[in-house]
Amino acid sequence: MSAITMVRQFGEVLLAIALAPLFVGWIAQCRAWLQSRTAPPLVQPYRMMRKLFQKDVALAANATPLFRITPYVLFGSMVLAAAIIPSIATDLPFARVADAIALIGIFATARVFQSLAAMDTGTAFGTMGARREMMVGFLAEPALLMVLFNAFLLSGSTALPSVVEAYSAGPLSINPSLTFAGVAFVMVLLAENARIPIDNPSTHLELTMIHEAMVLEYSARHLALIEWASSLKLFNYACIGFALFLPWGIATHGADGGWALLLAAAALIAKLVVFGAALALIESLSAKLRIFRAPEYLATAFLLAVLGLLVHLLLGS
Amino acid sequence: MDILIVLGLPLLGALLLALFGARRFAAELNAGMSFATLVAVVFLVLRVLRHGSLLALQEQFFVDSFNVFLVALTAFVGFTTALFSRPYMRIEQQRGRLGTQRLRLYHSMYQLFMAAMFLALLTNNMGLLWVAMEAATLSTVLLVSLYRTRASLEAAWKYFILCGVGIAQALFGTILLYFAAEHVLGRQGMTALLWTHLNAVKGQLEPRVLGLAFVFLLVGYGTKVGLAPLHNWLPDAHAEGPTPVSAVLSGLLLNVALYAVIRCKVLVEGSIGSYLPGRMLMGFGLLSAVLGAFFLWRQRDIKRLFAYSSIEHMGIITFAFGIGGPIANFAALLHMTVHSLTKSSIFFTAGHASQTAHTQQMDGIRGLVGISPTVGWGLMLGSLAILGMPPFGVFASEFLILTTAMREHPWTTPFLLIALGVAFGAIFRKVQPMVFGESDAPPLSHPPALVPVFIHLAMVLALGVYIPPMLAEWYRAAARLIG
Amino acid sequence: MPHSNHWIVPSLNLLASILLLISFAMLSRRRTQRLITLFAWQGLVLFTSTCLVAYSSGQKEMYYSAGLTLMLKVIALPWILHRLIQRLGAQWDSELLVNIPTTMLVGLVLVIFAFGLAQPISRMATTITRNTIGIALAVIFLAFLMMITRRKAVTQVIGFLAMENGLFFAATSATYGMPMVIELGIALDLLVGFFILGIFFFQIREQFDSLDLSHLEALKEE
Amino acid sequence: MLLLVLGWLFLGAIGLLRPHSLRFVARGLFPAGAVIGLGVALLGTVALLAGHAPQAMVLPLGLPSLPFHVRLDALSGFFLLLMGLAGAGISIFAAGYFRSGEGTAPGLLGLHYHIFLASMALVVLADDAYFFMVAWELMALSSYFLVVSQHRLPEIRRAGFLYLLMAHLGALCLLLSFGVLQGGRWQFTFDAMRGAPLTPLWATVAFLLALLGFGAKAGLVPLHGWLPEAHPAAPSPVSAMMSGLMLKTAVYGMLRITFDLLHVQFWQWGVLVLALGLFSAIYGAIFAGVKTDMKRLLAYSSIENIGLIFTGIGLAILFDACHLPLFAALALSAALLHSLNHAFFKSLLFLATGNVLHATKRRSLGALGGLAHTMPWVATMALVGTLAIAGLPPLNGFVSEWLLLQAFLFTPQIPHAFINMLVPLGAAVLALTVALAAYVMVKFYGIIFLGQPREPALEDAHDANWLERIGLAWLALGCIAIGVLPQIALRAAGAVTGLLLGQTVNFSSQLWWVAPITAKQASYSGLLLLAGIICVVGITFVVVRGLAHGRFRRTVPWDCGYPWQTSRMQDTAEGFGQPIRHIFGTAFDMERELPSPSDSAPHYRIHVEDRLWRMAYLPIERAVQRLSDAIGVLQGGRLAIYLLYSFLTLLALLVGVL
Repeated sequence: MSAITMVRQFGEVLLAIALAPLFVGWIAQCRAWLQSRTAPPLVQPYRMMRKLFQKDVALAANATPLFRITPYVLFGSMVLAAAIIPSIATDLPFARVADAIALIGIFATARVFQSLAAMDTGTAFGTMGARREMMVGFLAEPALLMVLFNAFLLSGSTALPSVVEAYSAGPLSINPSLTFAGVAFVMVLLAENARIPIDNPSTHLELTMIHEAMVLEYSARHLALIEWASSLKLFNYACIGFALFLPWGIATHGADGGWALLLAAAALIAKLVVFGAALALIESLSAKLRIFRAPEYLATAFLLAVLGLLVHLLLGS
Repeated sequence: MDILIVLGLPLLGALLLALFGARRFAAELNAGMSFATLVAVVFLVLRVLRHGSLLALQEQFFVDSFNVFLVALTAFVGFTTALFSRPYMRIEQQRGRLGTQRLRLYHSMYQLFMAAMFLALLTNNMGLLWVAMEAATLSTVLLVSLYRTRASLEAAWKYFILCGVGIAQALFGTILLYFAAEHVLGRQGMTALLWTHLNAVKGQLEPRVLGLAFVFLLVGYGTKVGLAPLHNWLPDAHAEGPTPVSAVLSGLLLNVALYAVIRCKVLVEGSIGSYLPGRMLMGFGLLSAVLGAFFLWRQRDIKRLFAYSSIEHMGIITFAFGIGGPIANFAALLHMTVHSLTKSSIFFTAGHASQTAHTQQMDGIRGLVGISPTVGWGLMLGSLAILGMPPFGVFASEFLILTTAMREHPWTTPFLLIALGVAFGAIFRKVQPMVFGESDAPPLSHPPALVPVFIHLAMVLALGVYIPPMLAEWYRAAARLIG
Repeated sequence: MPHSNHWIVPSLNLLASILLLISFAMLSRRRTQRLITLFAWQGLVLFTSTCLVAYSSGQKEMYYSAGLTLMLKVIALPWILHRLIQRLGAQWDSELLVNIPTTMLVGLVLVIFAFGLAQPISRMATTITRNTIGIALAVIFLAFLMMITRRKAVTQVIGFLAMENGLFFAATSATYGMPMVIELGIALDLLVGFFILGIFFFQIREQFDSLDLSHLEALKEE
Repeated sequence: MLLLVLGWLFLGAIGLLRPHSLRFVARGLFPAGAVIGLGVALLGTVALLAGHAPQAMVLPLGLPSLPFHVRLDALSGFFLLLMGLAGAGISIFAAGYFRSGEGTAPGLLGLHYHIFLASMALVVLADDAYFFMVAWELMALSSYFLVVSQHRLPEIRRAGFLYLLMAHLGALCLLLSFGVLQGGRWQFTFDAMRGAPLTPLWATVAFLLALLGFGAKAGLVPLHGWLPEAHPAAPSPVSAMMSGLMLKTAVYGMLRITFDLLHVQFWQWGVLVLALGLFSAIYGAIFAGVKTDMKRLLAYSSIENIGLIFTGIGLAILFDACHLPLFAALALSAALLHSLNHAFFKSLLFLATGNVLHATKRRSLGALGGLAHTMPWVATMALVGTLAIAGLPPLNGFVSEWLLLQAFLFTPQIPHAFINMLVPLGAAVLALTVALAAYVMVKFYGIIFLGQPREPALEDAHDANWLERIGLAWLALGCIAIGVLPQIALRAAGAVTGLLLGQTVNFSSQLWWVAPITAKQASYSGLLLLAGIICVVGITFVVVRGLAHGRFRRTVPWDCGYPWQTSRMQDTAEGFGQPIRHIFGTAFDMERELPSPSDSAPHYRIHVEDRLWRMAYLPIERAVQRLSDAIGVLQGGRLAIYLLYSFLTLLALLVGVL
């Protein structure tokens, strides 16, 4: 791999790390506008993290090393995922380390670590959050896999770079099965990233929360890392979505000089802006579901994905 | 000559024991005579090995590959059983279940029984065969009723009547056989009933008559084999008689009766040339196997349990003979051998087990490995062997029988599967708690004679992984003979 | 055939039918004493028929077996049975399992069946007494039936002995008798068996103080 | 080649010399057994490298016409490798594990243990039906004796009985299957069976019988009844061997018969196996989710993993029957790899539970908790096992499941309508199962090792001793190694697929890459992934410490404003399983006592049972009971009736010949 690709790689990773909190902030801002509240500034997440980094950690007395390692593992795996997902360019040395299915695996690793850490202190809420998180996980994964199945049927690959290149090679067209899959993917994304209607990122009412219940025991830099990681997760999911469904603009192999990259970055930001706004809209329009409505919700997502599959097999588009 | 010795020794033993049976050394004498018989049989076998099958005393007696190993088996199990009965009967005597006079009766009848079986096996004359079978019945009737309890008397009575009536049918069958034979062989006295002669001319014998004859012979001797639904005497007799007697009944008498049936089958099949006799045997075999298995499921008395298991196994053997053909016959002969070895050893251990627990009710027998490990493991291994667990020999024969059945008569395999499965569940769920678990019963007063048990099991084990070529040759020859 | 035996065959057939008649009579009798008498009569008939066959076929050794029959079945056994019954006081075989008319009907069916079975055999029989074998078979069946329907030990034994008679008749009439050794063996077994029975009677009696078989139904699958 | 196997038997035998000396048997013989295990693994590797040159020999034992045939080819080699490697770890552990005074004497235990090992190896080596069956049943027998080694407990005896019964029934089915396979030529060597002419009908019969037999041994639902009973009952090293190794012999047999002896003929077979596999997988996963006995939970998870393996086999059959050998090879490699992985992580976890059991005498999750503090070693090793079995990168469990999914991606190419639409849904079931497995393992690990000890007695639990640590570490190392460099195992599997399908998948030329078909289509590299995570975590750590600080203070966990919390107030295993009970409620037989608001001492009790017990197993037992009662009437005790039987039989037969 040449130096330029390495530069590209690191550039992309750093871009992701930098943009992720901003993306979350943007969504919050849009939500505030839609709910006609005075919005927090875009950089609010950064401020919060700076504050958190300065505080002292208050560590539960019976916390094991696992508890302290977990934030780093979460952050690390999310950064790794960011390195793998072709968000601005496909020709990344690291992109081949894991295909889309393996990416799910990486996210699962993060989830398991987080749940274990949540159970570590042995408080009731930690465990409750953990089991809800795991439940959402095992409900979401089949749907997600079916989405990827669609992508594979269209592009003959589950490696995101290949998918992107396959699309950008072909003519621009709206594919019926892809639309089904796209809707399913958005639903899964909402569930996986602890957004409404499955979870409410801004609530602290214990009985309804999932993500917050798990991080209840965390404080200071640990908490900061976890929040950063979760914003990265959202960012990554968005980028996966772009790679699968809106790959236009991503600098493909060969055509990835400086301008192309700049163009790609611009395209990415544009997509993020639009997508964030859409996300905020969805969240504001829909109400949070009771936890045991989650199966139905994700079953719907699964159904849509399967429909996409069948449509493809029938129409053979 | 040595045939006469083989027959004479047990008779002599019966006589001696009838005289001195009450003495203290009676048990040893019994074992000694059995051993002498065994030695004589060994010589006989060696001679057969050297010169092949032989006829003796104006062809009245003969030894071929079919009966030679049965003779050897009978002598061997007879000897080991005598060994086992020594301490066993001592304990019974101590517990006051038997007086010295009864012991005398027991010992002499035991020898007489052996003599009768040898006669049945060695004779070439279908008439003498019948006489010997009847004699065996009579001697064992007295053995079964040895305890003179209500139960034992009832068992013996049923045994006597059922087998007596059965044997009467067999006699009628024999008469019909003779009737058919004399038209071919003429009426030169004895020869018309000699099996060898009949076998030579079986093609010309009148099929209709032989068909009838076979029915009577089958019902007659089949009663003694314990084929369902003629089996009803068997569990009672086994459960109520003294354990050594149960051992020889299961291990030897059933074999001898089956031997008689097969001899007849050979003639009849040769005569009527149809598969009818084979089909009859298969039917009886399947029925016995399945019924036996389901009976097993409901047993509470340990000896009754294994009596029914004998019925089941006799059923399997009969079934195999019914299939016919070199492999099935081979398997059946092998199964005869391993079954009698295993079953007798099981009865040995079961006897000691019930003595230890002072009851034959299996709910009362617990934790044998705790009390005397040898008895416990003997029972466990024996049961596993009889249930067809490799590497014991029973598995070898069942392997051949099942594979043959699967190929030749697929419709029978479900029944066999049910029979074997139910039998396994039934026996094992009873044996396991007897062997394992807790118990506080004291060990026996006399050290149990378990050498026979482990000798038998070792032999069964050996037959599972290695069949000596000589034995295999006999089996093959016999299988060819039976056809 | 050494003798011209124009009168033997009919008389043998006569004896055979008498034998059958006696069996039916046994089936119908209730009193044990009568049964024994009938049994003795059966033995006598058997003896005569055997002598006839021996005479007609000119076989010396059949006289021996005839004599054996006389000794055992006409004199010894009935006598011993009588004594036994006196001693054990089991004169009455009170109630049967099946009532007598039914038994008779079943018996009739059995006889027909037996004849049907015997037909082929009789056809190929070269002996002068060809068609008697069917009767022998019938006698055996009837004895069997009797053993099934009676519930006293003694009567069952008598039924057993009657069956033996049938067998013997079959042996003599169908085949001029089995070889001598066999005859002797059979007779010996019969005798021994009978003595064993005698012993049993006493033991059963002292254990159950009755010869009623209904006491001997303890061993079963409960 | 046999010397090694015999070596095991020999060890067992000399164990009898001093049956009651624990030091001699455990500390002496078991390590020796481990060494032999390594030897066997080496043997397997050699066979795998040798490729298509199997070495065979005939022993002077067996039936006269059928001596024992032994043959070592790639397939046997692979499973020998599996047994050797995992077995070595287990043996080392066992050396430190067995205590005196636990049921059977150490000598006998050692004997059964080594016979068990040897018989498993012989099953794999056997080359004729008779020898195979002998080894097969010997395996069942010896493991039965191991299961009931603590035979004083009635429920353990019950488990043992059920186990041996089902094993025997399965064996009978296999026997019949061989009876078909020999094709009427009375040749029972596998060589003869390969060439035996079979009509499609007979072939299918043989296949179905084999599926029954091996399914019963592998614990495929609904033949799984014995498994959750027997595995928990056995001492932990034995549970590890049964789960990790013995179940694999069933996989081996399935492959041997389906692909080698009975060349795949119908795609329907594949669909059947696939359906059974998926059903078992999901079934095992949800039951593991609700079980609260740690060993039982692992047992159900074994059912799940076996389900995954059979799913792979089913796919392979399907592809092979549709003449897509490359994909078949892919699926088969996935199945084989998963067998290997399962051998490692399941053994590891069972051994860990063994340590927990010894340290706490508790098997119910409700009584455990917080053991990470008192037994750090076991906790760490168990964590590796947990992550591996949960199918998380970069550990080994992930690779096989990933490959399986990759294989599923090609199912739309199957040229059968419906099948090519239905089978892809299998991938979703698979994903669900894997995610459920993660759920289950979080519950398992979290409840046992994390949180606060639920009982005061747990405070002084002791960690594993050094032999046990070696055993655990060995297996954990295996999990990591295979996860990071799956190519090693995959090339071994390649030899097998080459033997069975005449087709090997070329997973990239570099050792640290795995690319199912082409790197363009999908690729994965555990090594780089691990390296990446380590780098990023390291960098982050340094940066955070550098820019911010490392200060922290210990406090009590937040009590939600309710200061009187006890460790009993933690979420329980039942609570953790509640979502699964809620979602998959139809699968269970549940009886539940809910406390009413007025209860002075509120009590919550829930009992979850396997619905198949009531639907499949108990009816059979009742039927047998009823039949035997009906038949018992025949033996009414009345002599006249008996006479009637024989009379009627006589008449019937006479009519028959008439």
